[in-house]
Amino acid sequence: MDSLLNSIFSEAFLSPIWVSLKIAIIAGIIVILIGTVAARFFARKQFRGKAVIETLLMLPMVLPPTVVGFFLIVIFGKNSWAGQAITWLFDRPIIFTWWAAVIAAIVVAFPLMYQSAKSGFLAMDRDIENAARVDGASEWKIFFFISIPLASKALISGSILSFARALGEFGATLMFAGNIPGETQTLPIAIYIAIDSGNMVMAWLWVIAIVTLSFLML
Amino acid sequence: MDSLLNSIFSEAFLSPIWVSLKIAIIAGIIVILIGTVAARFFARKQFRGKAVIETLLMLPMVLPPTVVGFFLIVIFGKNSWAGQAITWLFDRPIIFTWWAAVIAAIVVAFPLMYQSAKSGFLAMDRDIENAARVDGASEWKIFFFISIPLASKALISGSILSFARALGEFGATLMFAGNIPGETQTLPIAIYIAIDSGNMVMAWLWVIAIVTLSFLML
Amino acid sequence: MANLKLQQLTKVYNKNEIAVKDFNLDIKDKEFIVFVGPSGCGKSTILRMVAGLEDITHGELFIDNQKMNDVSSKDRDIAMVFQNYALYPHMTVYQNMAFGLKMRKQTKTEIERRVNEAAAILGLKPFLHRKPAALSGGQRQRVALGRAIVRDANVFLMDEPLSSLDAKLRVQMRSEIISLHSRLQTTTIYVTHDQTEAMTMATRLVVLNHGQIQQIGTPKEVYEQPVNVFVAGFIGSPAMNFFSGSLTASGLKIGDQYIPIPAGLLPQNSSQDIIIGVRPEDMYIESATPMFHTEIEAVELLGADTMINAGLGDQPFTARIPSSIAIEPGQTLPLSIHLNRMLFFDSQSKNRIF
Amino acid sequence: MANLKLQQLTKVYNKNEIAVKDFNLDIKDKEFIVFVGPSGCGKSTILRMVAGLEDITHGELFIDNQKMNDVSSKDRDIAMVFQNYALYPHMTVYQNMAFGLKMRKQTKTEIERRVNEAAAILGLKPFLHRKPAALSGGQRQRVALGRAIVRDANVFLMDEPLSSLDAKLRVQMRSEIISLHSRLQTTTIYVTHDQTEAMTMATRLVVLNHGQIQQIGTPKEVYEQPVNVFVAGFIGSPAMNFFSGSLTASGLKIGDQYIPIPAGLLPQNSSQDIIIGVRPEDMYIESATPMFHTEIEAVELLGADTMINAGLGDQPFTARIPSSIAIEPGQTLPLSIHLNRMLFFDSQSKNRIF
Repeated sequence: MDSLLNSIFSEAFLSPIWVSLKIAIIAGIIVILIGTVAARFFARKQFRGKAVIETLLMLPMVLPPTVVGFFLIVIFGKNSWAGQAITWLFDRPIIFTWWAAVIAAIVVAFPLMYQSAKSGFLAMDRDIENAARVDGASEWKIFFFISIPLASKALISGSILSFARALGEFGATLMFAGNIPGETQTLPIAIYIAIDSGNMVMAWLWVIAIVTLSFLML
Repeated sequence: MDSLLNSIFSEAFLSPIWVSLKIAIIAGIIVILIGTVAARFFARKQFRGKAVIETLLMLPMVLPPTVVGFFLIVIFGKNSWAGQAITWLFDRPIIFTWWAAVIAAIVVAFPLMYQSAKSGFLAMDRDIENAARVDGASEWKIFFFISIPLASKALISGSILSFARALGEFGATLMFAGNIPGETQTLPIAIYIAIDSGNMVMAWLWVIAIVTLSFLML
Repeated sequence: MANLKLQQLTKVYNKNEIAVKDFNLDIKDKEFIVFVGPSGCGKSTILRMVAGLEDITHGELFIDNQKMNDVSSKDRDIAMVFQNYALYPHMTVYQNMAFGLKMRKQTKTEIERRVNEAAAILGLKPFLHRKPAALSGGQRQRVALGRAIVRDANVFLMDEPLSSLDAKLRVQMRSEIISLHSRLQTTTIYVTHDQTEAMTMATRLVVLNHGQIQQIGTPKEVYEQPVNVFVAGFIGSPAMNFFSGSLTASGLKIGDQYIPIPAGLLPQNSSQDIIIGVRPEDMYIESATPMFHTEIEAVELLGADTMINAGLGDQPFTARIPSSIAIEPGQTLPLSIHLNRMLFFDSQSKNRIF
Repeated sequence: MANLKLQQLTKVYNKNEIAVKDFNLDIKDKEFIVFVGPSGCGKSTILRMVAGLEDITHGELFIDNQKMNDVSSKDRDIAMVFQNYALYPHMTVYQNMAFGLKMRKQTKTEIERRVNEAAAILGLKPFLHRKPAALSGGQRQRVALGRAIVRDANVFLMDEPLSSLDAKLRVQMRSEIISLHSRLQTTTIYVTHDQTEAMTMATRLVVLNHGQIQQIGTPKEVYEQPVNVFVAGFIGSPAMNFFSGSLTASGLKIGDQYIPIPAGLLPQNSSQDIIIGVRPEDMYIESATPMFHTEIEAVELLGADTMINAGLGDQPFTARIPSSIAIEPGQTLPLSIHLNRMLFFDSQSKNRIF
């Protein structure tokens, strides 16, 4: 019992929780903001090439996580254009950093937010927005006072789904951000490592932690 | 160039493709059949405890893959009731076998099929089924001749999504079925291993293979 | 061809929402019965209980003297036309009509014969190989009818079949359904919220409100002798005018207006306060000895007729006059009422007393 | 309060679907203009171009002599009532009505005053703090009207505002809108597919078909002097009867039926083949010297009136007679037509020639 308590308050146990929470919250906020704006934009505008851009945005939902991780490594790797720019700016490559985990979480969570928000914006009676237009509201006021409140159900369920997805991200993070305790070792990775090394107690504790976190969201 | 061709036709390259395909196809068929029947049942019937069962069925979509893998190990592990029954029946535990990979794929792919099929059945005008009822069709005939054709779009998109999910499954499979070349080493796992060991050529080839397979589905 | 007996039919949802209460009705073979009432009055629920699409909470349903409560839809030998057509969208018009016959294991030649016959009656021959999506609203309605009539069922049920058509088509389909019934003579229950449909189509109509029967009768009976204020106000367009007034020995007082009425035309043994019902067409302009004068508030030109809105003893009413008489709002008109067409209702029970 | 000028207004979708073509109309201050036509005739598209919700492909729109083509909706000072109300579902009735005033930066006291005034006019005071979902259809309609009138805008646009109400409520809201207009006098464009609404509400009505103006005129003009077969058939319910016949020196031949007509009542200089239009109310039973005898096929009781369907020279028609005359299908009736009310159309161009 003592050893269980010791485990719970140990740095080794708490560290993945903080790492996961920080990553999921920051990625979640970015995904919710960009996803909402992008979804509204794509739900209302028609233009050439729209289908191509949408397919690219949705791809991470269909591709296996290790393929997403592979492409992240290729895009942000040391030899790529983006990778070299980052190395030049920050004096170090992004791969195997905390920011790499955030990027992985954003990429896999974005499609969920986008899809949910877009279906919310599409389902709404467009004439309600038109009524606000005639009532003298600017496009931004319509977005904030009409579109967002009316799509709120879809936006909230999208937010929950994408937060949960960011929190649970494993494959791409493992490949792109690695498994650095205290920096990129998230809960899902910690669980995997614990099972792999036969530490069932820690695995149970982390599973309970992540399931609790997911439920707190609801 | 020669070495590239050698790589492509090597057993080492092709093996994960066959493993992945077999697992995804078998899991996909099971998921499509059970998912369609379950979705129709839950879309039409009301009973106590329905919400609890549905939440359980949908959980693998929200939970991180490593948590799913963890629960699979717990449920089918050597010490569990189910694990012991399987060991008794087949003379060996299921963990780290090809069937474990199929089960992992089924569990993670099922919610996608179920959700899509259910929304298809819910969206349909129930009076069309009632018209068939009045026209003298039995419940099974209504299911096959009316409900399935009318929900076909949702069923097809659910099938594609769940097949893609089964094909791309990584975390739970890695934990529950392991990484046994020729038996449980699927494409996503092979890509991870290749990157981990710095073999970018094989990684590229496998990524191209899995993306091609996904696109062939569409 | 069948008779139906609905006995104490009751439908309760969620243990305490009573949708239909103690509904009793005998329907004779070949009748065209219309259930009419405002939305939520339970008329569709009854129809769906007859069809077997809703369970019967209490009471009994007989078709041709056979109890049907526990017989499933597919074995009741009824045909139904649904509100939104409910066509099979993935089948052609031909397949839509043939489906019920196939399910009942008719031979292929018999199916062909019957579908072609129905298609000929309904003018659907050119569309047999189209899908419903490629048809207009009126054509879809015809397919729904066709799907019902090929079946040669014992009973037709129609659930607001014309409500999604526009006004012109509605009038046209109304007479097509009437002539179809006079040709096939199938016992029919027709549900509608539209009193015009009810009046024009029914051999008998059943007026419903809040899940209970208000009145059963021929259109003429219901129009001329409504049993209560609800039926009087629901049937007829524009609606009957109601005035609250009081009885005197030799006439009526409505507000500050006194109307002398011969004793024989007044209710006896009634309390003093009553509700007087007058249909818009039973008021007329009379210059010689008008009952009252009134200032016209609004005028609605309806082609052949003009509706005028005005007040009698400060209570608003609508009267119908021929469009040949030119009338402007603000004008004062001398008006009279056909006294023998006035109806009197109890102000408490709202039932008609005379 | 404003006048509008629509000049050659044209709307083309996807480069080649012409929804509206060269629409010209001057609307005077305080007019109540109704656009009427079957669905798909382009009437809503024009309204949405005036509202700024659709781009104008060609042509020009002026409000109070200012060109509006490139002015955005929010700066046009119009108020609009939408077909499905389009209320803000997350706001209370009060907030719904106040929204437009807030957007236009009115003071809080001014907003309160105006919303309360509009709520009083429309009987919405008890519901100010409810959400739209807690209101009945008629109340929602009133909120939509209220949201438009608080704005005190220059122009009201109404897009089939009554189409989702049931028949009874439609009649009631119709007169409420008319009295609202006579009180506020705001220039209004009202779009409907319902010819009854068009007839009863318009100061002038514009009949549209296939994106083109068929006729502009007062309800009386359009009813009595329709310019072509489309207008004649679209306006009036039941629809006008059309017979194809041929002219002789002293009368008409319709099928095998000859009808003698005084020369002054016949068109001159016309080709022999013509279409004759007769409204159902312009036929009557005349025992003394009937124009023709006909066997009644169907009878529709409509309360005060009865519609009879029969044939003249093998061409079907509908006539309206008072319900006081009892008629059965199968009976043979002597009928006449009010000759001075007959209309004549060219059989080729379908335009009225007399």
